[in-house]
Amino acid sequence: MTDLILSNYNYWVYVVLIMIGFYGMMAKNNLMKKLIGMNIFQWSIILFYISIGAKKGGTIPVVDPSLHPAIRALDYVNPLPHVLMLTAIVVGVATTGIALTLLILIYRKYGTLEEDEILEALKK
Amino acid sequence: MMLHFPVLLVVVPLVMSFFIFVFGLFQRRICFPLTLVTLAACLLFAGGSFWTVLSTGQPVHYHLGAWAPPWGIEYVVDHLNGLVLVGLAIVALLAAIYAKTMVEREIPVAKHAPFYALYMLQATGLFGMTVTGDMFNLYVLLEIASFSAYALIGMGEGAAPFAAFRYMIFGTLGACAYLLGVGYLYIITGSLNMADLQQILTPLYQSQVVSVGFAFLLVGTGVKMAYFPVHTWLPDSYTLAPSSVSVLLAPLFTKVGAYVLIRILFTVFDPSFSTTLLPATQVLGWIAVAGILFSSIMALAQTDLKRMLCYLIVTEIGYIGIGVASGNRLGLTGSIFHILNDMFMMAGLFMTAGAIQAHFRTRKTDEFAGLHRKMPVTSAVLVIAGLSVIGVPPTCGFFSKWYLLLGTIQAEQWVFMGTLLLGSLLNAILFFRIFERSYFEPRPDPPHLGREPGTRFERAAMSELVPMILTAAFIILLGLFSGYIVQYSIAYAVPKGF
Amino acid sequence: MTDSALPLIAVLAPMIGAALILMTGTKRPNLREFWTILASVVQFAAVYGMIPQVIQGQTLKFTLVPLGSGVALELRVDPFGMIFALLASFLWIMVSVYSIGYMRSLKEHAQTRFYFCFAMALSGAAGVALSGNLLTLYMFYEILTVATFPLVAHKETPEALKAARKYLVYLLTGAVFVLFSIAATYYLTGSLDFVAGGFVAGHGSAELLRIIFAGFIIGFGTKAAIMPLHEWLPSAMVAPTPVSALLHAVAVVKAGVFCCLRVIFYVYGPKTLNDLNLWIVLAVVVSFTVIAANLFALTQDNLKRRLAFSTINNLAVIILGASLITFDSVRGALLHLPFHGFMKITLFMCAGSIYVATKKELISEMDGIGRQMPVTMAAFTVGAAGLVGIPPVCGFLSKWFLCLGALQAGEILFLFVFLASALLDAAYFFPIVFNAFFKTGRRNPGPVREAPFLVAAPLAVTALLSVIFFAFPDALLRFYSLGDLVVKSLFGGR
Amino acid sequence: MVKDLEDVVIRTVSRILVPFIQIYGLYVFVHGHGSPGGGFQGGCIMAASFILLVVAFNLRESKRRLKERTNAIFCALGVFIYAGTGYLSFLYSGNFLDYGQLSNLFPTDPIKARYYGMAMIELGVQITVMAVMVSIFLDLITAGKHEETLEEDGK
Repeated sequence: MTDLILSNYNYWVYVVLIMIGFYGMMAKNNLMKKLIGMNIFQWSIILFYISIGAKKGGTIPVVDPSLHPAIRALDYVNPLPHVLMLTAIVVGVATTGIALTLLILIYRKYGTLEEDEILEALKK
Repeated sequence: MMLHFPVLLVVVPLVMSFFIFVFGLFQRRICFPLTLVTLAACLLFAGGSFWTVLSTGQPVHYHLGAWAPPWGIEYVVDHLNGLVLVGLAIVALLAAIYAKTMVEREIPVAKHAPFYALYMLQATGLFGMTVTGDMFNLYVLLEIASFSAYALIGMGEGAAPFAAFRYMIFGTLGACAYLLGVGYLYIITGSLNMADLQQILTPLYQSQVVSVGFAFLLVGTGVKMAYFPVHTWLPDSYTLAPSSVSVLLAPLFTKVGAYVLIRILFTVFDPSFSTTLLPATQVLGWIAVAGILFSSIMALAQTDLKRMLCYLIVTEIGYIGIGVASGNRLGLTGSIFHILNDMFMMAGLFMTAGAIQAHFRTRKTDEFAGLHRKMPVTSAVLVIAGLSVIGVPPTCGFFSKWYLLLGTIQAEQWVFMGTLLLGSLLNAILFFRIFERSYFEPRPDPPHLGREPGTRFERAAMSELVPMILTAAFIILLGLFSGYIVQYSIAYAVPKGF
Repeated sequence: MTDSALPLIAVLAPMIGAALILMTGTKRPNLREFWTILASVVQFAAVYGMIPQVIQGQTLKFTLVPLGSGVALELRVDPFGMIFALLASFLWIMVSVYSIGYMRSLKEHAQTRFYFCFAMALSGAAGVALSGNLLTLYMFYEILTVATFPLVAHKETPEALKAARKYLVYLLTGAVFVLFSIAATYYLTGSLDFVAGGFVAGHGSAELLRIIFAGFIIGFGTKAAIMPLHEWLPSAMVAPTPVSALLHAVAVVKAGVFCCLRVIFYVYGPKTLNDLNLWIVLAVVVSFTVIAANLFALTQDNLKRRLAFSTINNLAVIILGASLITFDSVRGALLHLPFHGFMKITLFMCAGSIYVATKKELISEMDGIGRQMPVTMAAFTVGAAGLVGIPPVCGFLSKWFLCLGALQAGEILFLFVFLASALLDAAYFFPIVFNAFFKTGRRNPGPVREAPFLVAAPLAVTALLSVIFFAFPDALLRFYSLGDLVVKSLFGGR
Repeated sequence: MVKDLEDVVIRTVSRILVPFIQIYGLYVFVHGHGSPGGGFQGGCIMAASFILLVVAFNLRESKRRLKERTNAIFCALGVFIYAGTGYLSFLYSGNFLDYGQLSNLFPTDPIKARYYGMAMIELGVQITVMAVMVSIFLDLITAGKHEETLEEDGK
């Protein structure tokens, strides 16, 4: 069991983080905290991707003949997940930007970011 | 040039969205024509690609940057998504024409340019999701479509920003689930290309990683397409969105989601995996049964026309799910055809809802008395689209239901079949209640029209009527020519496993 | 098989007429009514023009659009379809003339909608008659259902709306059953084209075929008002009289019966029906309707409601005749289909004419009316006598064949059903006639004149035709020859 | 909303820092090929220089240096460079973004052409990212009301 956790600790970190994020998104009453939860959720996935691309002792994936005469995949980290996550980060930033804009609009309209108070105001 | 149509479909609206934004700063009036021209071009691109597919019988592959598929991003147009693309392009164009006066009415002048820019971005996302053959690219375009949707919905009335925020929380959850699913598949296969994935995955079907990834993918697309238990974001956000927005989003976004679901179930994974090895389609079917019943009844309970239509979207998605669940050729034909039909049906319905709200100044179905006198064309379109949703021939809604029905019978899924039939009955009650109010309770001047003193009834503009009439015409034409569509396109779109 | 555009014209003429009616609108009522008449005449001419070829044994067809995999939206004219098409299109002319008189004298509202929906309904009826397969049939059947809904709701009173809702709930639910059966049939056989003698034999298990048959009969039977499913028909009497005439005699319930017969003869076929023992079940169910409907009719005081129950009775008689599947009973059913149309439309137009002239709807108020409205009541007498089965009205002829058929089948029980039904018919029709002519009203409401010419003329014509068809059943519309052709195609020449 | 910080040290230091930050942004962009970096990161760093201006001075000062319209044009310009480079390969019947085809246009071999093509793309990305970042920041601090806030400042 300990081996299982230690050998794949990157996955466990991502699972814990994603659960924290999920909890924030679902259980928090404050919309800003929900947004923070959402960000944690997104970033945990990004961490997950990055960790699957990493290799112990690997270097940047630019072929360097001085490292080893023949090209060995082991010497280089897998660049693809990192590249993908670059895009995912952009997406995350855009989503956060829009979320903040919406929050400003909501705050202006209701004077609060507490979900129950907004719902109360909507009922009237 | 025809060679480049698949990529132009995505890049042209993307570039144009920024140009519209910039030009809009200097000359506000240029935004609308630019939008129209771009969407017309997109229709040309979509039609051209689809025509190539139809005439050669082979899918069109497009490799971005000339990188060969497993490494580079690939855009594919085949019989399945070619059809969806053409439908998307037509509805998006009609919705844009319709939006002209609606935007002037609903959106503050200073926001016109950003509105059209977002509109283009939305189109980019939808076209991209449909045309791409790469799992991760699909995620990016899905998010482009999603966050332009959040922003567009946030422009709406009343609690729209709040609804948009809730939509965003749900939508992000869905997108992240999708991303995780892609990650799991990537871990085990090292590939992101759909066709390549299918090849690599086949020997790996016993792996738990594949199953988990598959489940994440389904949850993710389920949220985006408003599949029953995770549909909760839809009614609020689409109801409160501006009419000009809901007329684009409501018909298209969920349908593209449904298309993605079919892609994942039957292209990325082999049909044998989705239907038998892991009986995902069965599960989807039973959920769809619950969803159809639930949302039909919820729709019956609504007095707000637009909210009612929103629940109807969930019902229609349920029908598509049932076709998928039949797990045979006929059912899937019905599902694919229903994706196309539902675009037009929902476009017609949301157009009428918007026009009624704008001119009749109410969305409450109780107050529709005398509607047909004031707005004859709109109510006629409402009737045609409504009959199509109910499934009265010769409208297109009947023919997709016909295939769905045959599919359930072939699969001997009697509960699914009963749900299909019961669902259309519930829809019939829903719509005939509205028809009755609008046609048979005449009052010369409905009281709510006089509510605001000095307001005069303003007739619907030509730019609203023409798209409505065209949509209604499409609803009937799609029905009459369903044979050709099924024979020349959908027959090839159904995967080989059936 | 000969390709011909005539069936298409028969279906499209009313649709184009409806469009023209809608465009003309309320501003020019004369032009609007001209379109109605023109459309009905064109439709009738198109149908009539097909008679010679059909009598010669040709089958005319017109493919609207192919739907792939063996199904197409297709019109195909066979003798059986011709009977219904002739009936519907001919009576439409009568009803058009009549409704112009009726609607104008009562200054009804929303006349444009009325004529529009009427024309659409007739298009649906012609489509049902001429369709070549089940899917096309279903399409026109639905068009007919939907187009009739506004007609039933025409008065826009809460009562009328309620009746319309009831109508719709019943018929759409029925349609759902039909849709299931059609889909199942297609799945089993891979074909939907009508074949004289049926095409389902040998496909699927007996159980499944029985279930599918039940679906068909429940679905189409709702429209044909077979008894537990008849509730909508008497309620729908709130509609204006021309609509009732359309419902009862011309299009709607007749379409239901027509579809039932189509299924019995052209989907299942006599032999399959016999093998599966379905005929006896059907016969017993409709026999119940035959008797019960007449008993209900006895208790009604509203003239139109009484006529409605009489319709339910007669429709069941037609289906009973068909379900006995003998040479003569089928011939009787095929003759009763149009003959009942002529007689019942006479009766309904009489009821409407009384309403136009006196605003009376209850039978108990109609004492002595025969002397004030001689033409109307004479026609009424002819129609009533015909439905009872008294010569020299054509109703005798069809009932004669039906009774013969029951004997031929060796089922004395059903012979008694026919006879008892005739007796009960007499029991509720003759008091009306008797009171109208020989009893003086308690309160004389003053001078009542005969209804306007446009109202009285059509009913006189149909009454006259009812008598002519007794002497010359093959006259004018060739019902007898057509029926003969159908029977021969089903049972082989005798 | 944004108060002026009349602090000489901060103003002077940030005035000195801005060009360095921008040059660093360009450095990150140029070295994107072989080390961590590229257009996106470079763009973010470039944007940071403008954001620093806003923080250290005020909105009006930064507006004077980068007008909103200019910013919007930059935004579209970046996308145009990106897509335009992609379209260039159409001229030689290559696929979208197939920079290898650029060797027909410029006197280089396909591998070098690819290198320059990527640089072009990254340049487009950088410009757009910078413009968008600045505009997101401005929108957020002013809650979407640039003009109104400026008027307040002017009073």
